[in-house]
Amino acid sequence: MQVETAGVISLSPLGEATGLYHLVLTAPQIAKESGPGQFVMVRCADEQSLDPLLLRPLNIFRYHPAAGRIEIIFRVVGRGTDWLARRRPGDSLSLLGPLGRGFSSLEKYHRILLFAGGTGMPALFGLVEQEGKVGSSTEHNQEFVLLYGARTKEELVFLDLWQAAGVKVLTATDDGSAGFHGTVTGAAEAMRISPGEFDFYCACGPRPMLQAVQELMAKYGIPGELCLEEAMACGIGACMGCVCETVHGYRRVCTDGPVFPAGEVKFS
Amino acid sequence: MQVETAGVISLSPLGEATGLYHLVLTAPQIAKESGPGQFVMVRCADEQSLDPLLLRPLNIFRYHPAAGRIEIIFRVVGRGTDWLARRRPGDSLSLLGPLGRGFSSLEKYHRILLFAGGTGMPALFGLVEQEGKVGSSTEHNQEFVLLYGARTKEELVFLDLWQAAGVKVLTATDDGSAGFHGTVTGAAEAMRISPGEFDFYCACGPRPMLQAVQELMAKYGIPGELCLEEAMACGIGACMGCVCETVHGYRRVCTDGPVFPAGEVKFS
Amino acid sequence: MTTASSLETRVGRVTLKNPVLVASGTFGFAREYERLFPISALGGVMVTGITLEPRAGNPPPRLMETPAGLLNSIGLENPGVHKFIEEELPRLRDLGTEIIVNISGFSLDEYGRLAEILDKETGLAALEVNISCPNVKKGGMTFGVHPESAAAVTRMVRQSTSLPVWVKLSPNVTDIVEIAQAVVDAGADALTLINTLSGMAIDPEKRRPVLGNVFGGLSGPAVKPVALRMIWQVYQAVTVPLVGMGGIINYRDALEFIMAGATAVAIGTGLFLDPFSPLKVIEGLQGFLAKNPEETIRDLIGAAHCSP
Amino acid sequence: MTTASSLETRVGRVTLKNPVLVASGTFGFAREYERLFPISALGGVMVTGITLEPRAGNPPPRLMETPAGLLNSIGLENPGVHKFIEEELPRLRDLGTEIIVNISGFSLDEYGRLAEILDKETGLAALEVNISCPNVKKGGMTFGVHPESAAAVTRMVRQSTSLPVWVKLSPNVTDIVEIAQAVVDAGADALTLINTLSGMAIDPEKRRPVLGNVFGGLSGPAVKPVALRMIWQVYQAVTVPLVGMGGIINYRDALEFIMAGATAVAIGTGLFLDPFSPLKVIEGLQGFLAKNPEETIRDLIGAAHCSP
Ligand SMILES: Cc1cc2nc3c(=O)[nH]c(=O)nc-3n(C[C@H](O)[C@H](O)[C@H](O)COP(=O)(O)OP(=O)(O)OC[C@H]3O[C@@H](n4cnc5c(N)ncnc54)[C@H](O)[C@@H]3O)c2cc1C
Ligand SMILES: Cc1cc2nc3c(=O)[nH]c(=O)nc-3n(C[C@H](O)[C@H](O)[C@H](O)COP(=O)(O)OP(=O)(O)OC[C@H]3O[C@@H](n4cnc5c(N)ncnc54)[C@H](O)[C@@H]3O)c2cc1C
Ligand SMILES: Cc1cc2nc3c(=O)[nH]c(=O)nc-3n(C[C@H](O)[C@H](O)[C@H](O)COP(=O)(O)O)c2cc1C
Ligand SMILES: Cc1cc2nc3c(=O)[nH]c(=O)nc-3n(C[C@H](O)[C@H](O)[C@H](O)COP(=O)(O)O)c2cc1C
Ligand code: FES
Ligand code: FES
Repeated sequence: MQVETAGVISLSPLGEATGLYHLVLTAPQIAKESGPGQFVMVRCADEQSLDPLLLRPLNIFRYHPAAGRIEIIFRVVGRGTDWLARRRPGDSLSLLGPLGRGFSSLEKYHRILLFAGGTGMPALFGLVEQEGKVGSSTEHNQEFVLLYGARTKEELVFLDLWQAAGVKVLTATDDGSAGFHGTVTGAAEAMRISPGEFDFYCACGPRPMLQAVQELMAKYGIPGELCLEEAMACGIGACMGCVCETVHGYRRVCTDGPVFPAGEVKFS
Repeated sequence: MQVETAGVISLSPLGEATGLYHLVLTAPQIAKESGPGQFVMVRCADEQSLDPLLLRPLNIFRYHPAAGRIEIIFRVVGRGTDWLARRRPGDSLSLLGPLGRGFSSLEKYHRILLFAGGTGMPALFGLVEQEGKVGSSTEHNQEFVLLYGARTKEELVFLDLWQAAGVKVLTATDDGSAGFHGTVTGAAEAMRISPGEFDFYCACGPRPMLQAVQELMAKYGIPGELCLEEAMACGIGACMGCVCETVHGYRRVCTDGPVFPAGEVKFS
Repeated sequence: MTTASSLETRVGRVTLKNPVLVASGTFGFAREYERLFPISALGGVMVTGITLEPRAGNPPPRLMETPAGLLNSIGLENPGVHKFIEEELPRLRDLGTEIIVNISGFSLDEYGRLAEILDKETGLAALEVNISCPNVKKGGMTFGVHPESAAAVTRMVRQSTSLPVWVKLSPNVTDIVEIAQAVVDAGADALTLINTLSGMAIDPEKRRPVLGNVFGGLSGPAVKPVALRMIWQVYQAVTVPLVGMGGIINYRDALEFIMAGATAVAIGTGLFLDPFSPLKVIEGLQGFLAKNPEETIRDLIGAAHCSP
Repeated sequence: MTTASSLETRVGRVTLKNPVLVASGTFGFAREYERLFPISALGGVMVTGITLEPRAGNPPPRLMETPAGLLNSIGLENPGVHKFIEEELPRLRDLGTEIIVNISGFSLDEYGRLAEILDKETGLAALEVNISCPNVKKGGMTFGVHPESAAAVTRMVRQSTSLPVWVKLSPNVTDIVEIAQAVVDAGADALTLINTLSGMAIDPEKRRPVLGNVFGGLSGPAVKPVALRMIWQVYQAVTVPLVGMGGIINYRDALEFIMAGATAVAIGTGLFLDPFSPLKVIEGLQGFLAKNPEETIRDLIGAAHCSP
């Protein structure tokens, strides 16, 4: 974990009116230390401006330790991400990271189901890419199936990258414009998963999706991990601001998470 | 007076380390209504950012009613002007203006002394350019002498423009790097003005300079006008925030001024 | 369907065409903003604080921008009630919106006389009683910070006029609810809140306070969380309508105040960052209501208090 | 010449190598920031609020960013004083900076017992008494908003420890000077101020308060003008040293507090926008002092009170 001044290499909108952007940064230190499911905090304001005040947490989509780069996918939802979307190549950004307890090693699992909802997708890609880490999916003889949900077809981004990584991709959209017409859990039910077909799952997306995924997978008896979001201030575990309720009491999403074993997080 | 969305045509730094910038904007409505000594209020923050909060008052350096353009010279002193200095051609700015009671008509005067200090200079140029207004200096057979002071040579900008407008320019610098080594009032004293040599003066610059100019000109018995600065909120006379003390009591710099007859403003 | 009447709201006896007012002291006597937009578009105008005698106000500098906020120490510069009636009121009456006159006194008597004098005038919707003024007879503590003196001012104004009496609360108090209750018991028809938070700034180069008056009142987005909390608390304690203000910039801010319990809202500092902000807030509220055709603005008042 | 000792300052009996502390609740037990910079660079660490029993804290969401500010409703989540002594204190003692322990009680008794327990420990510079806690025996009003209860807490702690007692004032009061005087008369060695301003936020889509606890404490640059005003007023009324906080981000903010009367300052929310901000403030102060070789930070304390 460190504060690093990152350089913007590229920033590209994804699709027409999705509000999604793809950001590529030089950040050698952070790239070196990153693992799947970790995130960075990014200052999203002019140096002298105090509004917005806080850093914004964003998942690390890809990290390239050798090239000293990281990639981020973000959606413009407010003033911080709006500011970020107006950066240009050559600009610098202040980053704190990598942060959080990411996904556990998947070494011992073979058939893994991934659930991605919207901007939860980037948190999962490190699991199949794992650049610079011990093993890659093929080496371990692992099979991944990604269930990727979004509001509409245009918001399903980087499908090619997932496919190139050897992942079977199933999509779901709220409006039916691509894949299953409905939620990712709807799509999972439609798959009629047979006992033993999957031995683990990882999920990242909005809370209602995570709750539904957790319930469904519990029914099938498949263990897994969930990656959460919560408003953050320090991002490093000091302020106790980002807690979620778990079976062990309140836990900090920024340091005890953002990834929690399925069954621990109490929804509602 | 109106709110107008202006387009940035160009923004250029003036000199190396002066912190001064020259901004050219399309703002047809404001250009049409402007007069010498008037100013605009500029929002200097991202649309969604609330810091800095208030609009920044900046003098209109030149206005071109036919071309629908205005020009501004500003110095980066804080977060608002810092933001402004990072605009690029094609960006838009939100402007309120033209504002204030500018300089009176100089029609009846013939030999006019102008005192400019630092970023007070732009307020005066309209007096000799007066584009689109009834008369120009030559038509009226007027003579202008500009005493232009700054910290150092580099900060004396657009001297050529003044000279091209037929104005005799004398400079003064704090560090002696150009012209008189000292203040504009020092330079004026060094000129040994003879009785009747000038029949009016106009001054714009920092308060201590205006005070010194007013005192000196009073000694010579020359009438004139001073253009003031004060922190502003509304810029249009509603909030009573920008007052200065005058012989008539408190007066609003934004609407009763920024130009006041010499002798009215109480300094100290 | 969202009609104009979806935005109509009632502050006691006063019907407003929409819930968006402009806050006292920030809009002058509407002379200036009139040049930018039709004042009749507003729910109402709260005119600059009027005193019995003309006042020169505080020495400059009177303004200091702070992070997302504004400190002011205007000191109630105004022409006095008589000149106000002569020179401003006739014009204000014809603006096509509700006119609320903000009054400030430095003794109980002054409040009473102001109310009496204004009672004789037509075209006023209500008096807004600024109780954040220093009580010259009681060593300068402001009336608004103690329930007894706040109630005394309210009673005095109540007795001196048949106009609706809106009392404007100071946020610089330990217990806003206690003050609100005292003032309502004393006869206030509505409460307006919040006035500015007491604050200051120092110039580290000059090593002196920035404001000529040392202290100033903090307004703008910076104070919004405090204002909302007070509206919320007061809404739970009294039944009179509340006019909410403090940092409202856009329609979402206005919604927060309304859902916390405000019947109407006022914009002050927001005007300085965009003179059209009141009109944009009105539009924004209309847009929000348009999403749910059954609903009017009145249905949203205090909506955040009930569980979903 | 500016030497390290130009920055040395004394809060009563406690000598700080520089006037820059980190504020309670924002720095945990220094475990996390330790990974980013050497804690020994700081003037001191005010550790997270400790209670007698472990506390789970308030339900989430606990944070909401506001314009130039932050609302939090952590609710004093902490492991309790015994676990604190066992698991955190040994490490804290060795950090090479002054350790100030922030204590919170829900009854007078609890404050007394906390002070007694901590009195037996070595390596503590002072106790910081958070009097902004609800008094469970008195229907939940916080101790810090009335002079009597604030004084009672101070006396209780004073009697229970020989450590320096710093009392942390709540800004949610009508008259901060009255509280400050009561607390000093009751034996406080220093005052720290301000704690957070009570505030809230509403989510207009959900039509519900954002924070799980409805109300939260506002901190950050938004509150700086209020904090400065209170330091200024208290400095004029009492002679004990003041530790100033509330919205300090850079060295110029720190200078404002020092010139208003603070002997030292603390940074809380500023850490969240730049974890290195305390170090940058220290550097900035050093740079400011370097301009005038005769001057030390001690010469600047209260400097804005005297005319130039
Ligand atoms: C660990 C973590 C990883 C994340 N990774 C990504 C990512 O890879 N890509 C991405 O696009 N987003 C990600 N987010 C969400 C992202 O942090 C928020 O969208 C961002 O902070 C919003 O900032 P803003 O200033 O644009 O919006 P604001 O102006 O702060 O808020 C605008 C709207 O967004 C909502 N919002 C604010 N904060 C959050 C939040 N933390 N989560 C969800 N909604 C929020 C607000 O309620 C409001 O409705 C992540 C969040 C966390 C906690
Ligand atoms: C009528 C008028 C016309 C002006 N015309 C010009 C112009 O043509 N060119 C130009 O460069 N500047 C001009 N100014 C000054 C300009 O408005 C300020 O420099 C600007 O507002 C500073 O904004 P900021 O956010 O960059 O600085 P801030 O962050 O607000 O402040 C930085 C520093 O500047 C000082 N400052 C803030 N406001 C003012 C002010 N109004 N006057 C002087 N110092 C201030 C502060 O005290 C602080 O020390 C004019 C001011 C007025 C009132
Ligand atoms: C420049 C200025 C002048 C003000 N003058 C008055 C006044 O005369 N009387 C009054 O009751 N409130 C006055 N106020 C307070 C505002 O009416 C309002 O209560 C406060 O500013 C909070 O709202 P805002 O954040 O939208 O500005 C003034 C505020 C400002 C900024
Ligand atoms: C997340 C958070 C937690 C806090 N916890 C405590 C606490 O436990 N005890 C306490 O006395 N103050 C607590 N405070 C208040 C701060 O110590 C400080 O007084 C306040 O935030 C103002 O300073 P700032 O604006 O620099 O943050 C907390 C503040 C924040 C933001
Ligand atoms: S954000 Fe501070 S503990 Fe998680
Ligand atoms: S800035 Fe409002 S009256 Fe001049």
